[in-house]
Amino acid sequence: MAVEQRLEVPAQPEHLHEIREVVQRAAEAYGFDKDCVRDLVLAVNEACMNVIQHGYAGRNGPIRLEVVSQPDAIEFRIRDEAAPVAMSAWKARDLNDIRPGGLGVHFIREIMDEVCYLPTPDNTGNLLSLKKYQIGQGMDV
Amino acid sequence: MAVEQRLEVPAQPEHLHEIREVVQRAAEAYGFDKDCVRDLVLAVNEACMNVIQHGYAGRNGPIRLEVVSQPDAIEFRIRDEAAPVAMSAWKARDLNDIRPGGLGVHFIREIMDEVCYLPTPDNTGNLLSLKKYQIGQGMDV
Amino acid sequence: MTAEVKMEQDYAVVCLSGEIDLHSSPQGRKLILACLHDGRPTLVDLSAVSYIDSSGVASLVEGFQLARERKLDFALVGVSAAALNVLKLARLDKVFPIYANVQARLAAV
Amino acid sequence: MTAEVKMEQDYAVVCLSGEIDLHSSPQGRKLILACLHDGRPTLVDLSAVSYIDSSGVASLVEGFQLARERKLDFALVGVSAAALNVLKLARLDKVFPIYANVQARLAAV
Ligand SMILES: Nc1ncnc2c1ncn2[C@@H]1O[C@H](COP(=O)(O)OP(=O)(O)O)[C@@H](O)[C@H]1O
Ligand SMILES: Nc1ncnc2c1ncn2[C@@H]1O[C@H](COP(=O)(O)OP(=O)(O)O)[C@@H](O)[C@H]1O
Repeated sequence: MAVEQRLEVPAQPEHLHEIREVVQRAAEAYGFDKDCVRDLVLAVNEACMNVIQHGYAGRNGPIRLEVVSQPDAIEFRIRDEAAPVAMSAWKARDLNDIRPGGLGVHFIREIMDEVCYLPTPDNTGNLLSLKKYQIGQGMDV
Repeated sequence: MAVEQRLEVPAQPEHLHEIREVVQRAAEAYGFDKDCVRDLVLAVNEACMNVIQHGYAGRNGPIRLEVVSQPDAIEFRIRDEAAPVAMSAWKARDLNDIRPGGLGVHFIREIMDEVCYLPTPDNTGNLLSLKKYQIGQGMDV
Repeated sequence: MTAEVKMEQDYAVVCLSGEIDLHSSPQGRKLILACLHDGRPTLVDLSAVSYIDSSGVASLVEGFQLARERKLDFALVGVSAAALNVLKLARLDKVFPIYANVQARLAAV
Repeated sequence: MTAEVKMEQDYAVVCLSGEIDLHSSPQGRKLILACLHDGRPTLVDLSAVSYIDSSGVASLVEGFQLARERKLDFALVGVSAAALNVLKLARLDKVFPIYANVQARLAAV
């Protein structure tokens, strides 16, 4: 299990593009096709947006991204030091109820094969894992 | 990804032995050795104890256990309808600070290769995933 | 992202280009809503959009809803492949009126 | 689980057997604490324990701590492989005094 890339940025909107660049490069290097790379960039971006908007909710703090290349999947680990979040606190809205907002969770779940919160070494903050399997290995959550 | 076994019991201490039996049978069938089976039984038992004691905290509700046999790992999925819990809310105590209690999380982390909270279909309750890899496939968290 | 407004007949055409994300979308949003508050039918040109996230899509939905409230025409034009992909993920590709380009919309009025 | 107390010289020997879990451990706990509250040095015989979880281990720790407070002897005897495994996971195998059996403890007094 090799950690390919690490990035730490302040949880602020102007740093999202750095996160997207790391995801793009890692996903391309892993061998995903153009459309899939584009989707992975979106999903990780949305998860980090949620950390900024809902996790830190305006406070300062770091976002750490780690890319782990596994034989059958690429994994993006997003670590924050915001208040602990339960998975069920993610409220995806009904897409038929058209209103601004409420799309990020939907994008993340649609794009990724596995979404889960892992333990953090020191029991603070959150560690979100987003996995995408290689074509043919897909297991939908 | 085959769901091998399902069990639903009320979240009460007198039903833990049914959970242990299912885990034991599934882990044996998967091919784990005696010591490993015994540890897996303990880990799942502890996770279910925590659902009873901390999740439902005396209230009634179901615990659903699903065993999923994957090519490289066995996965135990524990579903409850208790209040959503963040992974970082699990407070493992320092083992040097000897006192009654505070061992369950330690057992679970020591025994399992992967521990994480998955999304629930309806964004209520919790879905805990505990994975154990086949010998040789181990990736420690 | 860059955002600019041109007038085409009585229409305001808001051209967004580059990456529309949480950092840049507030600027595009402001422009779109300003045109509508001015009482102008509004087209949003997404032909040069290389990336749009849910905050960008939210701005478009806000424009769409304000336009309906004000009974003003609102449409997306020249939607890039990158933008269309995200609209599809959001199941909004059938909700927004979408035209190939500004001319196609004006011709249809 | 079944739990019973025998007397050996001035010692209370609490024999726990079978599965000690959240359902059954309160009974074992009560018995252990009762012996100590009676002022007796206490041995807990775990030779017939097929399973013990963290709630069972917590009861043993409670006994251990109460005994220390009361300055009473407290030890585990005949710890089964299943129980020893769990004590090791808890890093308690070096904390509790452990003897092969009741006689081994009495001989060492
Ligand atoms: N990292 C997070 N921390 C706390 N709450 C979150 C997080 N991610 C998502 N949520 C919750 O899930 C809801 C839906 O998120 P999303 O679909 O991204 O839409 P939006 O962010 O526009 O509300 C959020 O409004 C928030 O309540
Ligand atoms: N399912 C859960 N729901 C809520 N809190 C939990 C859960 N599991 C563990 N915890 C938290 O983690 C702590 C440590 O758990 P554990 O190690 O099993 O010891 P104990 O249950 O004896 O306290 C608990 O006291 C509780 O605060």
